[in-house]
Amino acid sequence: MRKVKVYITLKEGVLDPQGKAVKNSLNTLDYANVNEVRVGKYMEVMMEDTEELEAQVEEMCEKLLANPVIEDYSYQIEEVIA
Amino acid sequence: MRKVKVYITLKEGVLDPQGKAVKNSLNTLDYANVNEVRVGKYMEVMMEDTEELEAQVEEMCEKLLANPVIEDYSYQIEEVIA
Amino acid sequence: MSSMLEISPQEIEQKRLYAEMGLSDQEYKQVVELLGRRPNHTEIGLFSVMWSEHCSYKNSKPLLKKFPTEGPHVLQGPGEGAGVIDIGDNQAVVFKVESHNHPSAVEPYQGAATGVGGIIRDVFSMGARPIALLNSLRFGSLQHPRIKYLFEEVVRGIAGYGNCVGVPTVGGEVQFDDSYEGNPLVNAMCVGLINHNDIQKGIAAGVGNTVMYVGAKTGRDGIHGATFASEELSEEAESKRPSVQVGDPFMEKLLIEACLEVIHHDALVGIQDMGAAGLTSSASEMASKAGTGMKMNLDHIPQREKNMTPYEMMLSESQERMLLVIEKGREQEISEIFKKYDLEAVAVGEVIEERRFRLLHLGEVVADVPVDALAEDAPVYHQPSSVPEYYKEFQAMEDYQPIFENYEETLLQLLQQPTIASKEWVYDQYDSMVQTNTVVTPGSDAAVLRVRGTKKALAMTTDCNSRFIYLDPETGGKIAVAEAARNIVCSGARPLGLTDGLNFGSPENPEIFWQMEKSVDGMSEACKMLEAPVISGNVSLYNESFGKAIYPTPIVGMVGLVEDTSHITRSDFQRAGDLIYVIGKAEPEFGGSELQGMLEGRHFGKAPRIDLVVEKERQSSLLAAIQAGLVQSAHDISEGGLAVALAESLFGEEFGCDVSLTGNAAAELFAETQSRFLVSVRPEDHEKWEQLVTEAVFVGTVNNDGHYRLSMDGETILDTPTKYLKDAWKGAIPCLVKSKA
Amino acid sequence: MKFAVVVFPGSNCDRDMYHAIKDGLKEEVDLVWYQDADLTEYDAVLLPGGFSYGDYLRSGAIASTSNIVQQIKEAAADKKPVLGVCNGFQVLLESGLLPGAMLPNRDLKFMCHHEELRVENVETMFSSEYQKGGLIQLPIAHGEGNYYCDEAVFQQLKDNEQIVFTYTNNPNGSTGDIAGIVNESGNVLGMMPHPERAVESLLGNADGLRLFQSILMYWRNNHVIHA
Ligand SMILES: Nc1ncnc2c1ncn2[C@@H]1O[C@H](COP(=O)(O)OP(=O)(O)O)[C@@H](O)[C@H]1O
Ligand SMILES: [Mg+2]
Repeated sequence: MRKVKVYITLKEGVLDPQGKAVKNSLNTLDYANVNEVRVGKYMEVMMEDTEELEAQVEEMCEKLLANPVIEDYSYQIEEVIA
Repeated sequence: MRKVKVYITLKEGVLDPQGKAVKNSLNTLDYANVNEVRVGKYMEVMMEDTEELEAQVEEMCEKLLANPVIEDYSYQIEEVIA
Repeated sequence: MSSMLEISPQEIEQKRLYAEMGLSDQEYKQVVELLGRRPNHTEIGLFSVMWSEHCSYKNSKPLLKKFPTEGPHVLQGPGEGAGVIDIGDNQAVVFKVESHNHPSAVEPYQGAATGVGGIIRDVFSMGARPIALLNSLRFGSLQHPRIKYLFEEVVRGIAGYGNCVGVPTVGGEVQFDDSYEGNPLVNAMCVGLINHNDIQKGIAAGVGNTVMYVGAKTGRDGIHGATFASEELSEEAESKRPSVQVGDPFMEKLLIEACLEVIHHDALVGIQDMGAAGLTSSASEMASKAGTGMKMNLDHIPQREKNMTPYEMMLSESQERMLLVIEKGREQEISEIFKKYDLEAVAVGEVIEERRFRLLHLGEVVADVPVDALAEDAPVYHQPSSVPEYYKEFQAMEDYQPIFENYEETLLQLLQQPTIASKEWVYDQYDSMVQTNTVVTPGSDAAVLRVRGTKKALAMTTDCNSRFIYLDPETGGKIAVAEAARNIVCSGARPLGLTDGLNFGSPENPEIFWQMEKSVDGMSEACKMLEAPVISGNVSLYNESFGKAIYPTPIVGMVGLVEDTSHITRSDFQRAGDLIYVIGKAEPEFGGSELQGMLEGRHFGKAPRIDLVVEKERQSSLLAAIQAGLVQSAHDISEGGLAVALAESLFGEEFGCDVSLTGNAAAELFAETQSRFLVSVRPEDHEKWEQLVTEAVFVGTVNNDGHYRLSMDGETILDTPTKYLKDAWKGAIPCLVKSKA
Repeated sequence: MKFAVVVFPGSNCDRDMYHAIKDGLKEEVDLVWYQDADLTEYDAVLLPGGFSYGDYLRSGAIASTSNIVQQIKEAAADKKPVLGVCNGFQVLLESGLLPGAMLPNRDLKFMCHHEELRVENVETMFSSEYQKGGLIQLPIAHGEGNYYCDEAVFQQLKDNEQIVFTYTNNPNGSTGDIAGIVNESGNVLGMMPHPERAVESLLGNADGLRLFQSILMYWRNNHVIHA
């Protein structure tokens, strides 16, 4: 079994209304030193190991998990000790 | 300047309808080896360094970034070389 | 993981573990007597939830009996998932209100969302298609950051769930008062439409028939939620908090469509949603109602988490689950229907003749109790009541008279009181139009939905002025029902019936119980007079935090029938040149008024009087005039008095008006005297109108010049651009929400 | 003319679309469940609003991976009118039938009310019954209707006159005030506002009906006359 950690972030240049709202809230909460916030997704996918796991994860991200028009993705594959 | 990476996940036992829908969709897409998906948030916070940065980040997570009733959080602080 | 099974019956008794679950010593003894032995851990769990106030109404039953629940058109009164009222043409309307106060105080988004989900299930489990949602919300002052957060998240939660399932949220009310600071109220109402022959019952009839489970898997969510909902909110309750229930509106949408398909299948015997106390209440109630028993094998319950104990499974309040009883041998046919929607229907038990509730787990009987003991034999308490000191004081006071200087300033401030201010910030977040039946969207007195394929329409509203009920529960109770009916009538409808959401503090406090008693008395009397029977309802008690109770808040959700869509009437003025009339004379009554709250920072004195005979007469004659086509707009005069009602009627098209009044200026403008209406009429209809509504007094005209102009005894005291007032009224809530206190 | 309304799990404006065609336009229409659909027998394909798959992950994303999308692509390639409204628009974007993507509304809130739109292009099979530059009212109801595309795509949309509707008072932050766009061949329209909610005066607005009438006119001109 593997745990795949997938990180999805908005592409640079794409406006992030959520990030902006979070940043403003932090600033009003008196965290004046916060300059920018970007909000993305973090997924944990538990999957049985296969030979071409990495290729499969890549494909899953392309096909479904991220939208390439606005998002970038990266991932880490971890071993799970049962 | 620091880049703080914040990972927000649903607490164990809390229903994750989104994760379930993504998992089902991946299974229908013929990724039969996907057993579970949990969807959380990933944030990148750019902030000026302070003496008690870690304490501040901790506080920000508790107060705003995560909802402690249903979510857990973790974070990493990275140096940003301008 | 809790190895609850290990706890022995002896331990439960000796360590009084039942007390932690909310049962008293006396109740525990009663359970032992009913069983003829000591209950095991699972069994005591079953009793603790079924005998909680939330499920058994043990403190409120004697009061609920007072409500009139019958009428020629009532097809189903209180007792099932929701009440049903005939609307002709073989169709009926189904509705009910439900509270989700405690969950919303802890996790406002999910608390409100799952409240909406729960009430929708009550309605479609009757076989009805949910066609509309309403809500009634109470919060503390928006000055506090925590309250702002609760308010924003509750609204977002209601929107998140309702919008996704595709049931329009068409109305509601929000009020703000300090008494709700630690204990917000979130009540949701759902209205459904059904054909008579589709009405379902939650019964487990037919020995040998199969019990099927469908929907979301069971997790450890909200275990003991029903008990939790029957306790005061305290620090301790916070830490006892069960794992929060999260709603899945997508699952609910699939369940709606699948269940509405299944009700047309002749193999279906009974269907009920798993609401408070989940599997325990749905299963035991279905059997108890049918006069049967039920056997369930918990190994077959779809489980989301590992190693769940029978106790946990039976007490879980995981959302979006339904229980069905179907004819034996036809499981496959039912499963097929659910399968289309990616839902799995699982056989989990069987209807048995012996009237017992028997649970098996891993080959062992883990609970075996008489089914009626759970659902029927809960104790009933007649709590003592006593007249509160504050009430005596209030009644003894001189009538309060407000002192203020500037009329314009006072009106402007009133329009910005959060309770009066525009709720657009709220309802803009709700999809109010999906299903394309909404004729009158939020913003008028009541929402109106046409009934597709007929000339008919349904009007609906939620109302409760809790300040009046606090001052004088009996009068306030009458007012709550009358005000709801006024809103219905103003829309061109005749009241059909109502659902009530009784939100109070602890019934064990005699003064609170007195509030409950008196408001139910007042409501019942108004229901009788206005011919609006109570067909369903909900009770939420122990709404207290840190020893302080909320204002008594028995919410009224009312539905009315519009006979012809051409009768549909709005509260906005429609045309320049129309004549403005007021029905009902203002009295200098300011106890509990918005003006009093604004000037004094609290409410005291006497509530305004109400004469139900007068109320009924005025409603009837106004409705007759509307049906005769003589009314352009109708608005009830409520919070803020005539001055506010007039402003609200101008806002839609930013009309102007010229109005002249005589008498006591403060009362004429701002008193909240009951049974009053603001109506506009075409000039050419004025004779017929005046003949029909003899009490109506002409006060002025609608014009196009965009100025709110009003004179008192010939002297102009208000001359203000409508737009200026409207901007203040519209901007108040967004401004409060945005400002970071 | 025969319309198909494709129903995904979680669609919730499917019946509204159905009634708009049947009772408003008075043409033939079927609700087609996404799994057992055969779109070849229809003259036009309508993707309704709602929350397919609960809008989980990204709105329209999961629906866009279902098999029926292949059939929708074929219908589009056959030059049949394909209309996606709200969630239907999101499905069209996610499946690549239209360029761009949706972001959460600028104010991060779901919003539901009438908005004023300008009809930018009346030379399409969806808008011929409107007047160029004409102002119409249509309801919106969405939380993620903030249309995004990059500079290059935006330029292309303008150059090819693919922008059909714009907001006069941009409610959600959409690039170029875009409310609705067509593909390059002009037979696939995606729009956030709901024309199917505006087809009868009882509900206060009939401006949407002309959109459906445009489709019908186009079809009659191309089929009935030659038949
Ligand atoms: N929570 C809410 N949800 C939806 N609509 C609301 C809500 N609160 C208020 N509204 C709408 O705003 C309008 C004014 O509400 P309110 O002042 O309570 O009216 P009234 O006093 O006539 O009952 C009504 O149309 C009502 O349905
Ligand atoms: Mg009203």
